[in-house]
Amino acid sequence: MLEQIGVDSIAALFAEIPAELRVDGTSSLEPGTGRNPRSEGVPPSIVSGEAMSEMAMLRWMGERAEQDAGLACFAGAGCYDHHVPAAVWDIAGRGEFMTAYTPYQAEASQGTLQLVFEYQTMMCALTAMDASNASVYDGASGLAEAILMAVRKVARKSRSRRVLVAETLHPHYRDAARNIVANQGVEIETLPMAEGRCDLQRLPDDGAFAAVVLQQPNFFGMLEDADRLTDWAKGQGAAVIGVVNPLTLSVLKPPGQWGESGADIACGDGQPLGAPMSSGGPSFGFICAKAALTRQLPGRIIGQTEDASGRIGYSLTLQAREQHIRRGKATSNICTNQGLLVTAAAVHMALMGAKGLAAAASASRANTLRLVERLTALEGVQPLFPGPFFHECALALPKPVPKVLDALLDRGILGGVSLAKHFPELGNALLVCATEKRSADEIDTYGQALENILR
Amino acid sequence: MLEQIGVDSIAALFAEIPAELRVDGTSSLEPGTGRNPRSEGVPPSIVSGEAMSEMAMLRWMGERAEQDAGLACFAGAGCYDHHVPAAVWDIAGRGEFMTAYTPYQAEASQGTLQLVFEYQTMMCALTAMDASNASVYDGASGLAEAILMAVRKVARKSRSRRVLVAETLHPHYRDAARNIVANQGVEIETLPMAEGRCDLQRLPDDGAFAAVVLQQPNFFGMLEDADRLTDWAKGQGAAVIGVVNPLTLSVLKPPGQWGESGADIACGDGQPLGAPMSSGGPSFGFICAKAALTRQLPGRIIGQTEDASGRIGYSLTLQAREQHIRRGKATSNICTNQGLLVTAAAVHMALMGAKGLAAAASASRANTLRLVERLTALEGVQPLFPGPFFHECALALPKPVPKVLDALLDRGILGGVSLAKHFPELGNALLVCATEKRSADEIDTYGQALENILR
Amino acid sequence: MSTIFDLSQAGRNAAAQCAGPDGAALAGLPEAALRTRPPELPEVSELQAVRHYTNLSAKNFSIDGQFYPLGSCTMKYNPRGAHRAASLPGFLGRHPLAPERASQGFMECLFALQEILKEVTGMAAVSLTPMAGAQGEFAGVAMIRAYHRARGDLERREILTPDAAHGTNPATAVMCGYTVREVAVDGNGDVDLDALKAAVGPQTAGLMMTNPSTCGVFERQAVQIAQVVHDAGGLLYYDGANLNAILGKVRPADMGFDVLHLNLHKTFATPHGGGGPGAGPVGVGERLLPHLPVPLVARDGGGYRWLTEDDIPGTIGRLSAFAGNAGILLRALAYALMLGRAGMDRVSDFAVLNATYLATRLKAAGFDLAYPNRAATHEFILTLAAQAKAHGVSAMDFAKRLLDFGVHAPTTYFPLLVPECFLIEPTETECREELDRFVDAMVAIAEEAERDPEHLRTAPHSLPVGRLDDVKAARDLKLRWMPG
Amino acid sequence: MSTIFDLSQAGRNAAAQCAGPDGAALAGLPEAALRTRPPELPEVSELQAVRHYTNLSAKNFSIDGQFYPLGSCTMKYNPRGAHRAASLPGFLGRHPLAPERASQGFMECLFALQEILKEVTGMAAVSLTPMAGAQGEFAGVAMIRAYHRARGDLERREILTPDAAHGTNPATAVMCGYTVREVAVDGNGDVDLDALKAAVGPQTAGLMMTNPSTCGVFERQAVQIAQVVHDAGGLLYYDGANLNAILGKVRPADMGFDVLHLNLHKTFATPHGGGGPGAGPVGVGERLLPHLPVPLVARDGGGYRWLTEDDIPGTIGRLSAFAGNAGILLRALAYALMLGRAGMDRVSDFAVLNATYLATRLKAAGFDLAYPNRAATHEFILTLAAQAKAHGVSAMDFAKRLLDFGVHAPTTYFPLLVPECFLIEPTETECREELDRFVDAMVAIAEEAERDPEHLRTAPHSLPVGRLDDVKAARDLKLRWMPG
Ligand SMILES: Cc1ncc(COP(=O)(O)O)c(C=O)c1O
Ligand SMILES: Cc1ncc(COP(=O)(O)O)c(C=O)c1O
Repeated sequence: MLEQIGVDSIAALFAEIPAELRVDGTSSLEPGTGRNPRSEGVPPSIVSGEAMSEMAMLRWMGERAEQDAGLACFAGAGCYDHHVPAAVWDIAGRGEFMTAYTPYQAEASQGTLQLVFEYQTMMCALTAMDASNASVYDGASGLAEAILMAVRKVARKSRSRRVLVAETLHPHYRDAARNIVANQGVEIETLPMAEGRCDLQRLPDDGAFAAVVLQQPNFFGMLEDADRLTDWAKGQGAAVIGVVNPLTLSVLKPPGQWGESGADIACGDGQPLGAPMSSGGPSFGFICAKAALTRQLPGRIIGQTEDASGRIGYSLTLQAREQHIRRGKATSNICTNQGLLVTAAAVHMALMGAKGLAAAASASRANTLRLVERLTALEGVQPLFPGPFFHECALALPKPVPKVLDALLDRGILGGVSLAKHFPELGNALLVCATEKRSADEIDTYGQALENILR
Repeated sequence: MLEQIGVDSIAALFAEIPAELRVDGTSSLEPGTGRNPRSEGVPPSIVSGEAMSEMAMLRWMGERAEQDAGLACFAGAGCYDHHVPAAVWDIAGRGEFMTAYTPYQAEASQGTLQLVFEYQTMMCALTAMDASNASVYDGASGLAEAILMAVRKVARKSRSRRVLVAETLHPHYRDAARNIVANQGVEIETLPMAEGRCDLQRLPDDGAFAAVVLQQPNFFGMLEDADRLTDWAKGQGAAVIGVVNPLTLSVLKPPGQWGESGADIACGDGQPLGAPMSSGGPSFGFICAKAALTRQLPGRIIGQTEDASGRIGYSLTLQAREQHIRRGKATSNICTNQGLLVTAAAVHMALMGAKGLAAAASASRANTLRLVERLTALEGVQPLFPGPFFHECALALPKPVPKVLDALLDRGILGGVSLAKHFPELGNALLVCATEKRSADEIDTYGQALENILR
Repeated sequence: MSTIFDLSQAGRNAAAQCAGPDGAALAGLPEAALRTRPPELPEVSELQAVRHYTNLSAKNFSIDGQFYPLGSCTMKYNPRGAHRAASLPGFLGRHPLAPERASQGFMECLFALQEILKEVTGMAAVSLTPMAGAQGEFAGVAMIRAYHRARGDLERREILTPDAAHGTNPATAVMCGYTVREVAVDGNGDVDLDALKAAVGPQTAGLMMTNPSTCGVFERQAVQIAQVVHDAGGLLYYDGANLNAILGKVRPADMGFDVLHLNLHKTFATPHGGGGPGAGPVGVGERLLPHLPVPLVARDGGGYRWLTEDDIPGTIGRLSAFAGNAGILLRALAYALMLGRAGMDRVSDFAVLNATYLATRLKAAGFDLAYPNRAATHEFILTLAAQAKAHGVSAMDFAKRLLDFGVHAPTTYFPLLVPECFLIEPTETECREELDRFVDAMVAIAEEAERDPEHLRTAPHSLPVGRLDDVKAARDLKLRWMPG
Repeated sequence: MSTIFDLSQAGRNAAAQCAGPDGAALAGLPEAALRTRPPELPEVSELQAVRHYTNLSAKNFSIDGQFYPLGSCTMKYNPRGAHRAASLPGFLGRHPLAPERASQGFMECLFALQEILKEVTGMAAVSLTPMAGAQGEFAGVAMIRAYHRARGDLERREILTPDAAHGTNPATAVMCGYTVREVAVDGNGDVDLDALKAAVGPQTAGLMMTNPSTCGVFERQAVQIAQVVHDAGGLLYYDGANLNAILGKVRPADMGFDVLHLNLHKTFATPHGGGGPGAGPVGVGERLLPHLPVPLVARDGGGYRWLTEDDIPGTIGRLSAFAGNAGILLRALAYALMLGRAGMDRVSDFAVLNATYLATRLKAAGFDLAYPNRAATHEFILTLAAQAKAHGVSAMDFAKRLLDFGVHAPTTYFPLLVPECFLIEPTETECREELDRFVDAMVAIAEEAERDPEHLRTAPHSLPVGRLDDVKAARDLKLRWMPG
């Protein structure tokens, strides 16, 4: 090949790089000092920089994976240990899906395109919305995109850049959304809570908000009065953004039907639809909207069309919203999204059907009820709020939560999520969740363990 | 559907089954007695006969799988813990390979057919033989088929039904082969061993055998003098059957080149080529033969051919050897074979190449050398035989082996295979193997553990 | 398409798979034991291997892609969950010779499967070790042989089979050292009882039979047949390949069978893998208990242990290096657990419903059933003799043309006694829409046979290759790739 | 092909996936919170779902099946081993909020990756949390903003980009509240330094730039550009999408960049998944250390701990619910481990060798390079303007026709400043034979363009659909399936 090119070494191919910038390989990046740039805190095998065979790499990483494994998971808080049918990743992992690129060449990408079209349809069915995009990064960053949509469009009249966010929203969602939208001068304000739900007594009525953000079930697993909140918000001229768990929508009222006219945007994290927990990522964020907001959606959208002989096909559409066409005027800078997780989600929903999703959601609630019953039978353990909760529940413990969690770890139990950092005012508060995967034995073991720890 | 058929219940479809034979479902198989036929020794979840969801089934089986897991494996004896590249089963597990049937409809099965054709080529390259079939069940039953081939063809002149089998052959192979061929009046006799190898001093010379069976490396991991044994056997008019480990053929002399004119048949188990240990199955048996024996091969064989427009294609060939055509006159009764494992093996060989296989074989030998060195440094532990061994080694221990193995289990080590049952005359003998997957740490841990146990 | 050898370039490799010590590890081995030149395996990158085999796979029909109404072969959907279960690292990583103490989880699974299979067949005991149906047959017939021998009854040299029997039946009998005598099947697919009576005698070791038979009908005289053979001192072998037709409806033991095999890869769940693997457990009645092949799992106190030659001295012994196709057995157990008892009964319900529906619709569409007076079971036979006569198109032509419709062809020319036959088994996992599509394709092809028979005779037209020349394959034998 | 909704039949389901308690679990919930009708999801059997999506998948091009010379997108082979590593049950099963004590294995992996990325870029610190390149850009520009703000420098409202920049660069700047000013690129693909000097000023927050640039050439004035921008008080952003071209050859830090993102899904290993996911870690020099997005992993005594807002008070904060696309980060680490340092250097060797070879051969075959005086990097640009003029065929027509040859089209019409352009990146994992096949296909199409341009204009001809009507898609919006 070098001969055809007409050079005599690979090094010659890099001749245009100014000599003073050249380094001689990643292996000698701190020339002169003799110091290995990867030293402190890194295992020797990595410091050395020797290539590992696939086998050696899998052993090394396998040891680390093993180190953290084997806990019975009672943590939720936005990431759930649901069963994923074996077929889901057998299909999503097929090279044709996994190693394809973004379907810019539609004719060579009908597999992905039709699948995402079907996914969009399913998400619209779950949320009772008119349009869905093909995913954003995750639920939290997706909320930022939803807020920007609302600010751009719905609030054109009011010109308000203020957004009211329920205090009962996942605090990480609030943080991420704020961190993103603040750069565009959007201000996030808080709708206060009472007893773990939005405080209906303290709803502002000055009509100054571009959008109101509700989560259902909320961060504490509680069910908000979504109808009333929606009607109130719309009465104020604000757009309503519902942050929802798509699995629970198999049994809960969809945002599109909240109140008189429904929320304007539904968004959330798709993790409960076929994605393993995987330390929180990759999963995917979804955004669905009422028709009026379709053109405000960020990211890719698939539409149905035809070829010259009338055969139905699918292609990326409304690309004029996107960065590769509209550059600085795009609805978002998103490019790479979370396509493969959407693939898994579509297969997951097709396999589970409405019936399977409802069964998983109901079983998760049943298990959480059983867990709460078991734990609150212990002295000093109580539900923090009167309810109703869906499949997560905040509990008050008689001891500091981090210590309890630590002691539970010793017994192989991930006992939930401490609320100490984000809600110190709630005292020794622990958020628990038992999905359909938790067995009666595991729930019992948890009860027993906690009993011993609190004793 | 019932309406179209013209009956009013599914039960009506079974009307031709005589009433007195009918049972009413597997659920009431012991009518009258009220006894549940699955009671003793079966877990309650199985006794109940309730359908499990996929999730519940995976939990149940997962608990059982977990129960036996996590040992560092130093056992070989015909089944080896080699690394399988991740791509192997990602490909072999594709629905197109995994859920296809036997390629009887060639035009709709070119994927499987070409792959097996490539596999046959690779096996011929490894063994230095002219033809390979598309697999038999496993190495042991394959040996029986090889013996029958030899008896049918090679020994036509001598009409002998006596077969001489090296004492150093895997005893399970000898047993299985005998159990199978004895029904056709074939007699298995033993070529005795000395110091763990065929005793060259005690080779019979009465020319009465239809075939001689050698294993290389043999059951004890030792290298036989295959050249000399082959020449001697052929001098006696016997066919030579080499039982070989295909991985070691990456570095060892192939049976087709043993002695002056090579063995006549090479067979063995394909497990080291991409199959996980999986309790010994499924793996696959391979049989390769010199051209003169091609038509004696049992099972399926793929050949290259063409369609009407000259395009190359592949199809099952020489089917007149097979049971579905020749019925009672077939070369074997085999029908279903071990196709998927052959798929994995072909991908495995393509990925590893000669270089990768040789690396795995050499690393296994290096690790076994290291292990033997470590263990024989302990007092009373010695190699049982002077060598040369390849990647397994028989050791003499100063204590009864089963007890030692038991104590090793307590330390998470599967320490090898006891030879007590099949070779009681060898005393406290243990067969060990350390594949390329065993780390230096694991080998050291084994040494340490054995030191403590023997102390 | 290129072969992997065409892609090969000297010196190329998948580096991440080639780590290991250099030749030093081989020092000390006798020169004569070593290879002089490395084997000529392909030299390709990991990408090349993955791409080559991915693209090859696309040239296959498979259940995941197509309807596959292959009679006798039971090409149904096998739940991915069963595959997942058998692929659990704890199962895949178990060494076959691990001590019992470190094998209790695995052995509990095998024991549970033994019990479930006993229950569905009504047999007294089950050994899981045979690695496919044919090896199950071998084990069964070898047990019959061992039984007669143990009784000193050495003159029984013959095994009977219906002439419609699957090829493995006679082949097995021969492998077990028997001669085969075939018994005719009558015009309704039942065994000719008079012919059977004439055939039995003191030379009869036993009879092998499938029920529903390979004619796709239920052998109604099963009990009488058993009587005749038993009276002659022979034993009855049940070929369980078609058990999915009668699960929960009738048990082979109740029909008088002494021994049977099950094709777990048909009735239970195992994808066929392009030819295998399968598993063919054998079940026996009391008489053959002493001869079961080893190993088996027994319950022992609080745990499980292996039964070997020491426990069953009359055993026909082991038939494989270890304990059979363990991974397939685990799939079957997973499948049984997901079905539960009630689900097991539904297997035969739906298998027979689907076949009967298809037979009804095809008949209504003008096709000839081979046994029009009989009820379909899980499968049924169509004869295309009329089409062959009228238009000069064979069942093979029909079969090849079906491939163009994206449907795998049914089993053709088996059983041989029905001319131009299609043995059709839709299985219980296909839905009605798929069956209707098949009828539509058959009707379209039948019309085409009138209009343009040559188009059938040269089919398929839309697959990677056209009709392949089998004669050439056998005449100009090319069994491996050669350079140039 | 039918949609999954067309296959749906009321009441059908995959029974093994539908276990669970009945409605009782929902008792006690307020009526108003519940759904009145179940969502209209497909009702299909497990077989139907598996078959449908298997067959759909066959309608995709993919790296596992085809060569994909997509400039800027780096469609290379990603070793299956990396996927396997990230799919280890211990990683997949880890809850993101598991306490540090139960997360040391995972955190060690992240820490190791941080260190490796620091080394290859020369930056002072790396935060792994951004979930794709564009989010990395966002994080980077948000840090630039935070930097200026922290210094009370509030008047910097503008971000500069070359006019050839990727669309995400200007879009990101706007998302961060900046206006964008584009700077021209000269005829050799370098930034016009005079134009840059004219553009910078007290309003300049920073400049975003890729190197090798999107023109497929190495920006030789990188150091001068840095000088100009720094002198004006702005910071330098390096868009690392093309890092695979210079791994081990030059480090962004040495070119003067203050902040960068890496597309792990390009330079490191992640299959593109039909659109994602990816990961876009950011690296910073000393100046931006106080603003890194959280969480990060730090070494602490014998273990690892998370750095959060408490540790980095000036942080731009978290950008996702948890810690980014952990699974993608693990793939990148696995890839880096398998390559080792020397392998990492070979990535750029082979990426550039392959591109240069392809450019050389295409040029020899008569195609026009957009920058004929420049060396190719890991990618290069072809302009088909001559062909367009002579035969009325566009780059799009060429692209669609390539699909018929089983080759994915290169990136077309980007960068926009080159007319009728193909941005071609063969990547380091393709072999020479594949490159040669691409040249053959291009030559064949060029000949066809002369002979039968209409055949190009109506391409593709051999795919599941012909050229699709994008205008109709946008005009008659159908964004979801509707019955009937
Ligand atoms: C009726 C019958 N018996 C026996 C067999 C043999 O079973 P196997 O292929 O598992 O060896 C088959 C397989 O097709 C069969 O259909
Ligand atoms: C030059 C360049 N910059 C930025 C990006 C955006 O990266 P991502 O798609 O990961 O968001 C891309 C992706 O194509 C790119 O090519």
